[in-house]
Amino acid sequence: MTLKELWHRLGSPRWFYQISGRLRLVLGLTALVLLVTGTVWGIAFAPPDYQQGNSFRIIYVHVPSALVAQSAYLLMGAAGVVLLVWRMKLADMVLAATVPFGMSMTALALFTGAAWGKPTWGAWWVWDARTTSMLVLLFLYMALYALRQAIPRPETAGRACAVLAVVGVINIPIIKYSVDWWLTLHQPATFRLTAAPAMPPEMWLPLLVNALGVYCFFGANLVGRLRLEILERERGTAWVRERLAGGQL
Amino acid sequence: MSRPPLPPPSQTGPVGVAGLFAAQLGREWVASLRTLAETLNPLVFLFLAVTLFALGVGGDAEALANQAGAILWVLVLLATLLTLEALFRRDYDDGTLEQLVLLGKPAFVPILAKLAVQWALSGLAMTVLAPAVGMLLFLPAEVLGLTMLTLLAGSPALTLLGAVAAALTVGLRRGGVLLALLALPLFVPTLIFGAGAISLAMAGVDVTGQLYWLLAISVLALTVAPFAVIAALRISLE
Amino acid sequence: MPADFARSLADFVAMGGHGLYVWLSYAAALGVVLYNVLSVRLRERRYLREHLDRERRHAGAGVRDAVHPARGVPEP
Amino acid sequence: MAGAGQGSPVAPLLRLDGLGCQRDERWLFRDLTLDLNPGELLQLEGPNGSGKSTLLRVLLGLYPDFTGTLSVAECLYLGHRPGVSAVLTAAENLRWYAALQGVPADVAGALERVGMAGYENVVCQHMSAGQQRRIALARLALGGAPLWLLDEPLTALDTAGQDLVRALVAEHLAAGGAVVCATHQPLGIATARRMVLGAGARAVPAGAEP
Repeated sequence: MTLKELWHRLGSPRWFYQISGRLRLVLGLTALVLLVTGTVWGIAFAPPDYQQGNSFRIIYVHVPSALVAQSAYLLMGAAGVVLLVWRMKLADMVLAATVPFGMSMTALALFTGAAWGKPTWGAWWVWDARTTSMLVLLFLYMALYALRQAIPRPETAGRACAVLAVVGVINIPIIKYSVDWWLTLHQPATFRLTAAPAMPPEMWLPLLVNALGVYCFFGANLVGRLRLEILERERGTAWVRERLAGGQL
Repeated sequence: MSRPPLPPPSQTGPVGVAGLFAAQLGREWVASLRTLAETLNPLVFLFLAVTLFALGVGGDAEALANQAGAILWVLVLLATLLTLEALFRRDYDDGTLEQLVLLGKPAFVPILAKLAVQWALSGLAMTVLAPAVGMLLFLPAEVLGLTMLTLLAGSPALTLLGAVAAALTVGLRRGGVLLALLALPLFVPTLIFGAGAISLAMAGVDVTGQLYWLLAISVLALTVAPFAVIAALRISLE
Repeated sequence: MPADFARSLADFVAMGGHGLYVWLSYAAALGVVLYNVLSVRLRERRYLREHLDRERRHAGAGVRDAVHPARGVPEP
Repeated sequence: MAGAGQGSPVAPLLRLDGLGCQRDERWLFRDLTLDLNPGELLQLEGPNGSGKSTLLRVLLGLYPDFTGTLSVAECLYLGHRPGVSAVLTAAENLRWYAALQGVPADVAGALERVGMAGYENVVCQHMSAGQQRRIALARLALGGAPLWLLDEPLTALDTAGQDLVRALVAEHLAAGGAVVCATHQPLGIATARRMVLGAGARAVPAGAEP
């Protein structure tokens, strides 16, 4: 299976549907194992931070969700380019499927960032560079979500979201830099949320496990949503009706 | 009985690209002057909003003065947003937008001309009005010049990036709020460097770096936005 | 070697005073994970039900017109 | 987007090969294969919603979801919406179109041709719908493209206006151009090739060859 042939095969949603069943199962199980071990390890076994005490354990949820939220948007930017340049249907589905996941992860990152800020700085919301970038990212997700629902025709909505995703992705680094420059300038003494790698291994190992776990979860969830998009767009075709004859997907 | 076909028009026709740009520029200018009230509404909004701020703060000079730059820049953002709503609306409704996208050879030339007039009547106009607005906000005189520079350097990016959002939402009935949701996140960097430069200048810090950043963002927008606008218009015209 | 406070359950929950924020964060995380998993499962079940209804309608009405399926309201 | 279909005198101005378009899982038209040569008129007929306008928009490259291939010469499009800016005068509109179409701005001649002489400086807002349609027709009279795509050009026109459309089309065909026209009333040109859309139109009933 050369890359070219894979690229060509990805063009047909039916082929993707057939091979994605096992892929979703594998990703889902790895995600479950990784997330459970990472969480239990982080909560119960990792030593408390000498300065912050136990509130730093929120890092094991905050950092992975923030990472996957940003990666999801970059994926959507790439899917947007593929859709606009090569008109591949699967790219449109990836764009549509990633928005709810990315938005929920961004909201989680924001909430856990605030929950971490309260014991650390005494306030639920602080205009710190990281929390602000995350807030702007949430608006970018909401814009994509609202634009897709505002346009009746699915094919047109897909292309419009692709243009917005590409323009958005170009702006993300500029937004991050300008926010970092402006807000860190204002609070130079702010404790940066992600501790520097100076953390001892038994502290950042669970973080790594959780991060890998949340990316696997992203993969499993994305494949699940893609299969649904394929079913909805191929509703009338024979292969869908024959496959569903058994009464399950 | 085949007749010699019509002479195929040259790729850009006798008027050439410059002629096409000039024709579109002239058309937009005349159209804007014909509907002067509608064109000036956003500028009236700017003064209205400043008045609301002053009323809200209670006219206290000191409080207004040290936030004058931020207030001015945020209101310039919102006023630009108002101009963007009408940017493609009228041409979309009467069918000339379709013709512009179809006949423009190359298509980004008339679009650039249209955005140039749009910027002149919003960004540039607000730069010229900045002294008056600054006066209402007790903006310190020594930073007035710099404020106008930041507006001049930053406002093109607002019109260019906002035009992409306007093009995406022109076909929708109630596209107004969606336009704001799409455009404002893209305005964040320009706002940060614009307002930031003014407040730093008040503290006596040198802000040429910030001005270069404003200009860099505008130039980036100038290279990316026209093509994104055309793609978005073709999608909205489907 | 589990951390010192993990010995007694009460201390574990209290988390040295920061318990509220830590457990709130993990509860939110669990909520987001469940939201994503369930929204897919629910949509799958609803799709299956719609599909079976359509099959029954077609079988019942004897109309072999597979090209005109009802276009359901697209869910987000 | 417009492929260079012209060139040698014989080259067709419009070439369709297996063109098909689906909307809501329903074939509007399928396997349309057709060459439209200079001097020919193709009349699209069929009930509302049968895909006449969609076919025109596919030819213009405005509607990307189609199968098959097509190559289209430089073309002018007259859509449902008149394409006349209400705030501008007739002359300003036509000067703008002349620049877009790459032709010298013979405003007086074009207005004369459509019986709107003297209306140069009238703002189109103050004109009737029929007069605005004539301004749109004047744009066609400016020329600049061998292929015309007209979407129901006879609507909102009195009989004199409709005769004007027929005359313009006949003149354009005689000059070696081609026209694709979606219409309910036939244009009354003997050599017209007709295509009826609706219920997935297939082959093109060949009209009388010129």
